[in-house]
Amino acid sequence: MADEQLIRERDERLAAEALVIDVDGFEGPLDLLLTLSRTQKVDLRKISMVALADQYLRFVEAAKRLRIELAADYLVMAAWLAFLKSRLLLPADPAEDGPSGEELAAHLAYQLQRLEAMRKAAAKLMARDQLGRDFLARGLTEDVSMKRRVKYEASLVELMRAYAGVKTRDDFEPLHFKRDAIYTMEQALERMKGLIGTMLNWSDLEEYLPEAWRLDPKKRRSATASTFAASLELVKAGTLEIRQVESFGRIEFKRRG
Amino acid sequence: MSTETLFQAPPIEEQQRMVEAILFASSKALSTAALTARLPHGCDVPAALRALRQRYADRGVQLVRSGDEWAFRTAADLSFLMQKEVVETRKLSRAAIETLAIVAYHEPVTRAEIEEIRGVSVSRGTVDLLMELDWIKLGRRRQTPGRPVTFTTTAAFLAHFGLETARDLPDLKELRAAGLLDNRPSPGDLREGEQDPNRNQDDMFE
Amino acid sequence: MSTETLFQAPPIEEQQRMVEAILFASSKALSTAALTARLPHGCDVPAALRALRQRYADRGVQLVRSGDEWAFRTAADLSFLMQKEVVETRKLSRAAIETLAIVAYHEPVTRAEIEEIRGVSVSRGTVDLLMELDWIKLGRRRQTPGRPVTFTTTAAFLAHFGLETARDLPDLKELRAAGLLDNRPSPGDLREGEQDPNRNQDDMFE
Repeated sequence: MADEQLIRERDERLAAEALVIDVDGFEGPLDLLLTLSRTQKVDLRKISMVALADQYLRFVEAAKRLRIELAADYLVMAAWLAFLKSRLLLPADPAEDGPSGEELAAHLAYQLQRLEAMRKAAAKLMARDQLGRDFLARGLTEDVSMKRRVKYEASLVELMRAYAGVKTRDDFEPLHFKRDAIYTMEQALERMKGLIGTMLNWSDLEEYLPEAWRLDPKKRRSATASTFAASLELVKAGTLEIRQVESFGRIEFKRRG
Repeated sequence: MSTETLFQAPPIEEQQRMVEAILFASSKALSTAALTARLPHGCDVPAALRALRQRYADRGVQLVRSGDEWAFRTAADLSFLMQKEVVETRKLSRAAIETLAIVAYHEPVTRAEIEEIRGVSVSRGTVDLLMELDWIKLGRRRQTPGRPVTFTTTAAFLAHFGLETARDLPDLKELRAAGLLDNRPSPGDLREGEQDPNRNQDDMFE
Repeated sequence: MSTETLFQAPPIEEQQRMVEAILFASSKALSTAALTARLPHGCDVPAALRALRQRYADRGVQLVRSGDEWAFRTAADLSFLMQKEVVETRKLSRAAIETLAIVAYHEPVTRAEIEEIRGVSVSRGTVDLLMELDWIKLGRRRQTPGRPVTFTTTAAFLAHFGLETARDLPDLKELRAAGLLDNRPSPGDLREGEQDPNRNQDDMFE
């Protein structure tokens, strides 16, 4: 008796390992459960959920032993089945909320039946005569070209791809100001205020650009704009005079009074 | 008969010849509307189609219908002669085949429902591929929280598998009678833990 | 009858069906020899061709012979029906499809908004083309300074793309889930993309 028990367990373990080695062949825990349930050789409606849960847990055990990494959803299913099994075996606790073990088991059985039904339906669908294989469309189409008309074509997939493309450009190139190349007006104003005492004669705006901002054209442009804006600010405040002798000429300023 | 038109429609026999010519020249199935648009005013396209279908019923070429579209196709019993014309098509993955079947039997169906049935997330590219094959298309959004998009099959799907209407899917009646096409929600919310984090929660139990 | 063969040739009527199907599916005219090679042993191809030619004599398609090759062709008197079929299909330029997509997703949308989303100016030709195709139309003016015109999609747009409403279009999250948003450009690629010669080409086309 004990031997028989041992032999049966060994066989099941071997079967589980055979499955484990092929774990990549499964499309998720439900698929695996469906495969395991076939070994019970009964109608899916009569399947023993406790036995199925045991089979599944042994599978996960065997995978662990063989150090095969299972995706998280297989482990979640294992935990859920362990929970289901305990609900099915233990007497119902009237204080506990939620569906009964039987309800949960019935739903799982339904899911398995439904998956199997879809598998069979898919197989029957693919076994049908198919266009281009079993029956054929006209090979020699006659599109007499007399009147040429250009027709623009675009498919929905292309449309959605285009939108996705545009939006991805947005997502992955956020509006980035290259902060390091921007000399703010506040900075310029600060600097000008410090230097205002020295502006006794007309002098070129360019002379007041900070040293580090003169070479790189981008930095220079930003510094020039901010310095000019800051100087206007100071003109408005009445502390500076500004002039430009000719169009595009040099901008000069000096301290007022 | 009752409506008087400015132009006399061609005789019935002539209308049939015209429909025959147009459908013969096209490799794609054409809708009744498209045919009507190309025929002279006043033609009774459905009647012509019925007559033609009858006429070709046991010929080597047959007039087949898929959805509202019509096309001539070689008779399926002669497929053994056609090897030369057959174009080798890409083999679909199991995931794609199952997803297609689920859309066909459950349409309109959301992505979350497909995942619920298969017990695994729909891999990237599967839906994309089926849409590119023009076998599935977007349906109306589901009027549930999150308004998820739905998928349905196309006329090209029906045409490819030689189905007249979606009602002709294999075993449809049996599956429906067995309740296997119901949208049965899972009891309680215990299995929510299994959800793919990307999945829209609202889609789950519609 | 006279020749005894190991296998019985199919009945005459069946031979006609076979020739009919093969000629229908073939992409070119076929010689008697080629047909004979594809039929079961013992078939009388010339007889089948004669019978078929007779059968189709006053139909919309006819079995015609040129040299020793045979093919189905539209009856000459119906060739006028074929003229509408003549279309040269051209792909929409990238600029056009992007603009169309933006209108579909953001309608009603102004030209300035389209440009802001695309990050490129929208040429007049693009908008004109889309309006000519009857895929976009002018909407109400926006009640903002300048009262800019807006663009919306048309019923023809929905019909062409098989949508019931533009609101059925999947959003970004759904596009990503469908695998349509896979190719995330890295920041490096983006700069390249900006100088993508195709892109400029597309914009030039307008």
